[in-house]
Amino acid sequence: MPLTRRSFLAGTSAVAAGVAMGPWVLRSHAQAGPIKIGVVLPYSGVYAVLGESITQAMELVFARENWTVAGRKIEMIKEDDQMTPKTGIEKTEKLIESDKVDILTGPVHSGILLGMRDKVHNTRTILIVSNAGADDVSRGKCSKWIFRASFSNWQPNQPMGGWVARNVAKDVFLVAPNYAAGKDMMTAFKETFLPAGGKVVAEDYPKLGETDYAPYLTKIRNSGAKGVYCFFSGTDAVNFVKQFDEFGLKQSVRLTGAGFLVEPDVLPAQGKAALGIISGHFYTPLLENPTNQKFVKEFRAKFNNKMPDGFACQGHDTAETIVRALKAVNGNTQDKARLVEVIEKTEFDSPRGRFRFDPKTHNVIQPYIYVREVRDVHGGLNNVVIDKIADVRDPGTGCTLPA
Amino acid sequence: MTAPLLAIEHVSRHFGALSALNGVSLSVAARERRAVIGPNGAGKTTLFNVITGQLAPSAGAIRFEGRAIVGLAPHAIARRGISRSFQRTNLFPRLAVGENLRLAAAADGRGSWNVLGSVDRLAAPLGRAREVAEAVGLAERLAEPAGRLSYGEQRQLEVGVALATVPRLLLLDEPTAGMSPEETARMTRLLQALPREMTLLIIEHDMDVVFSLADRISVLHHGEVLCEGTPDEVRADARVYEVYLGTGDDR
Amino acid sequence: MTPVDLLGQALNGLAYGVLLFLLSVGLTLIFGMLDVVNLAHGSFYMLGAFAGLGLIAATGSFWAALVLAPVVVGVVGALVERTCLRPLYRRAVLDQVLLTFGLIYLFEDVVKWIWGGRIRSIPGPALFSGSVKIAGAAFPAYRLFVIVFGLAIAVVLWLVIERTRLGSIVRAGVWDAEMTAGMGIDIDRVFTGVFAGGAALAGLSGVIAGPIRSAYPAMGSEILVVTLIVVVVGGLGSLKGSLAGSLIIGQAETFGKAWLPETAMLIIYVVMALVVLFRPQGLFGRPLR
Amino acid sequence: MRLARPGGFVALLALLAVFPLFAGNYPVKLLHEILIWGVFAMSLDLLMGYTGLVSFGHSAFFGLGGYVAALALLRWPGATAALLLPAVAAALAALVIGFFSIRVSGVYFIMLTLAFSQMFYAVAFQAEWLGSNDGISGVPRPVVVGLSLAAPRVFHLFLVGFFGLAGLALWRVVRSPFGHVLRGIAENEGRMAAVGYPVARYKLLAFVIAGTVAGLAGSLFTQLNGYVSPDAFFWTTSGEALLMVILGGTGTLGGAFLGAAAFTLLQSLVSSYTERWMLILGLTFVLFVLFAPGGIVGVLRGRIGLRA
Repeated sequence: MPLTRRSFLAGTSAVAAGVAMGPWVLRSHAQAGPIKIGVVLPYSGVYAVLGESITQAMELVFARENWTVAGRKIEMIKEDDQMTPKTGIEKTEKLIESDKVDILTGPVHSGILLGMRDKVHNTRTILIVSNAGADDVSRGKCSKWIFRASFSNWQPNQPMGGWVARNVAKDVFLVAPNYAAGKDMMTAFKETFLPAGGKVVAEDYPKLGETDYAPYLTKIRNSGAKGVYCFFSGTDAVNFVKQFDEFGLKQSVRLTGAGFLVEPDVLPAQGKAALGIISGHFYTPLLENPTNQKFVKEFRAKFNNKMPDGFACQGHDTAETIVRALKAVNGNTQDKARLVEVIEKTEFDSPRGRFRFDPKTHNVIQPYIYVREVRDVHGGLNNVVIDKIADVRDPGTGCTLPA
Repeated sequence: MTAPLLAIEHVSRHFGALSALNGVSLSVAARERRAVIGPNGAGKTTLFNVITGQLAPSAGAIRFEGRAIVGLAPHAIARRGISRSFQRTNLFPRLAVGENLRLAAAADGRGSWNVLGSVDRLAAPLGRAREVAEAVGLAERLAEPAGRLSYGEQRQLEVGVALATVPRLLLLDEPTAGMSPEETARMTRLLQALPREMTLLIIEHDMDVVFSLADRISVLHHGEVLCEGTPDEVRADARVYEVYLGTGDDR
Repeated sequence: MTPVDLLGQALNGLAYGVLLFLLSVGLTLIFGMLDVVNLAHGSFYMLGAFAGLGLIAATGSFWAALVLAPVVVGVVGALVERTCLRPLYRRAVLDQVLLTFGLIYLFEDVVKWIWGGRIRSIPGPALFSGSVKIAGAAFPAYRLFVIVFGLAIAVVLWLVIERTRLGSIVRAGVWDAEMTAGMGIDIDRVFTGVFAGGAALAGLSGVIAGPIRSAYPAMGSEILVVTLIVVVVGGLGSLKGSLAGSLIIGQAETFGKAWLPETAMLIIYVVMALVVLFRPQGLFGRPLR
Repeated sequence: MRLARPGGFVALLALLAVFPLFAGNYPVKLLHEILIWGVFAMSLDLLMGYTGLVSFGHSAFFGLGGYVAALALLRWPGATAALLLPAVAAALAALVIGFFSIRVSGVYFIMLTLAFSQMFYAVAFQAEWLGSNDGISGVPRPVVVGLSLAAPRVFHLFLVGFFGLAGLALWRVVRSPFGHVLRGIAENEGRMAAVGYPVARYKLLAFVIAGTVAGLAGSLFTQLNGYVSPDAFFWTTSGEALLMVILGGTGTLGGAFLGAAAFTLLQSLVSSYTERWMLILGLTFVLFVLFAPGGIVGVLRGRIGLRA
């Protein structure tokens, strides 16, 4: 027995060096292996570009640390959720049960997030959400074990209501895909839009994945609205923006929306049609804070001159949270409750501003929601900041942590 | 005089401009053996199809045992007691001979709706299938898939399937078509041995079969009944020779 | 709804319907003649869009792509027919379903491999950029071009099928392929030709749709179902039916979106169910049995 | 049909029952998916392989079972909500859809069933009270005869039992007099009518039985994941089930199960290793159709294309 103990003390001395002796030593032994970070994201289909941005930024952050924290290697296990709940849930199960990941991250799809929520909660797996914005996860379905480093759907939209009413138009047509996120975002927008004297001319909810918006655009044209506020992403965003321009609406109606409408994943495909669109988002690569400048520089150097986008920022903050929390517990991932406490207190300078979690909901407090306009600057189409609203935190209605 | 078993009254059937049947009237008494002859294209098979409900008549009425059957689905007409064989072999090729016959024998539906039971317990249809197999000379081939039988055997099974439902009226559409002389002879014996209770309506080109089997003969020509009578009467009718035998139907 | 609004929506529906026609006419002829349920027909549409994208990049001309992309897709179609479908004609419908279902996956991934999963926008021709005023309301010039072009193709197809020897062979083949073969016609080549032609038309619609709907790998499997519905509504194997079905579905979906956006998805299925219930062979299909 | 021989089948069930003792949670989860999809595929095979009805809308019943279970379990987490209601709902839907679809045949039947399932999809995708695109999550597992299925071991045995019963029931059905009538219909529908079978009614009952079993499978799938989404209704769900049946070998219940296993493993494992999983999957199907038309069972029998 003494012999065994001595030899393994020697073997793990590097790890154990900064650690208090006693029970810690034993635990370090159990943890000599790598720290496994599970990633559930879409790597195929239209949304693969989102998964790619998030993953690249995470890799960038981990690479800065040489893929080692507190003497333990970091290992990312990536799974393609194919943007379908069935697969996403199956992959979550694999990562939790088979790979026994220490921390889980992802997904993009809100449905997958809601689908994996109970599994994560019941198995006490720490999940850091790197995109999906379903409000519920910061409300009635919040969990002690779930943090969100991206946004809740409410966040980029609620501040925009008042801003649009004051600066763009009072008569506004609302359009969003017909599903929970779309409706939630429009509701959040109205929270500040109506009190500021705005009037909703009409609202339409085309199906998610609509390819031809002509019937809706015809309605908008004839509604007399002075502005449109919308939420679209991916293919929907490209087609809506292009067709909006095709119908000649840009001359008479101002197009505004949630930031996803004109993120860099869709902006090149939209081209000139996107010029002048005003959107609210927590990030744009043009931000001038030093953290962001460094991030943009490193990201472009590493990934073939690609501009980081909001998704990359989410990936960055997800990984940064993980690195800082792991350092704080000295690589001990066994004590989950402690790890949760540490993550809750994690605070750092993110490309988007000062990053911290709301202890009430475990959702990120957006340092700013930036009001951005698409302009042709810096050699291409970019979202230029024209205004900002500080400290946007989700109301967290119905969330009682620790749950 | 008792009512006929099958009464066909002024039945017509048109396909577009073509009329395959043109006001055909025909009645068959119970226990009778009636042959329908006529050159190709005379409308014989169409007549069968109209009787058994595969085709709806364009006009006219058909009564079986005094009840109208026009408009009933084929299965409902079969249930009334009319069964038929087909000119083109029409079997269940991947099912065994015994199963071909058993399915037909169980078509009255009793037991066939049983979703969880075993086929082996259906004693009556199984017995009937063996009986018919014996009658059509396929008792040795019960387990063979129907598709693997020789052509002659398939023709025998074709008649067997029609027989297995125990019809009161049996319609046979050229049962000996394409058979060798020996096979034809065997088929003729088989048909002669059928019980008299089973009324027979048979389309046949082989005159030897017709004359050795039929009590009466109807001659169809251009969708109309040209004449009708005993074999001797028909044999003596000059018109028949003209349209049918005389014009040298070349088969 | 004002008259201007009505007109605008009708034009929207017409542009969409014409697109559906180009897609469905190939499918319906393949159905009618080869008896093949070609689930990969949407993939040809997708391939057309991406081939167009590549050709525009290479030639710098939308018009060159409009001519060449269908040729490329037609060749792919011919290859598929020769290598994969030919051995299956005498097999069950099911095998063709499985095969063409497999092809959907295959084509989608190959395209992703070459072009990546990103949504690509296809630049429309400069000639038809912007919008024109119709009865005082702006309507995209490109969509007007689509309407005119699609209807012109319909007329050409009608002439080819009704007035040429090739057309009469195809018409005969739709009714009874076996009989046509008996007439001493090399039915194999006709089959390949029809399949390749159908694929080329789907490719053409992909190029046409590109400037409106963008190009992305899943676009083919998304459009497939509505194309199948058009074919069933119009009647298998019928050119007239394909046109009628396309225009009906195009208008039904457009006005559905305009008036009842939240149930718009249902409308086309309801139209189809009604047609199949009351006229199972479709509007212009040959009667069943 | 080796799998369906009573002795072999019992041995298989026993093996499945003790599987978690030797395997990790993830393989067990995959096994659960295979069991549920296996039942779903077998129910489709009753139509495809035994009745000759190629339905492209079987997902309607799978999804309906899943949604009814989700809605019901959120209120009353018991056996009624988990089994009875989904089964009844699926049976009723199958009765209505079947009544209309069976009037047409061939390609029209494929299209009509497809359209019906897409209608369900459209409703689920757009209805807010069904969670639209996000579906319904947080569905609890039921308590059945005093046992909570939330316990993994209990749920595992419940699933194995369900698979065993469903497999046995379908096996009995295809061997019953009714099943033989179905085979006759698949072989030669016209002759079946000519000897006196009301073919449409037999087809309808087959459609209802298959739909009911598919509904139960859908309910179990919801219970497995605690979640249901409109994807369950989408036509590709029907397409995948068709592939499973054909991959395994049409007209052999054991083949449908093997096909489900092969498909699930292929999709899960390949997609963990390469982003090119769609290509590999597609290629597999194409090669299977061209070179192994009898499916896995056909290959196992060594007599490709010849079914007993």
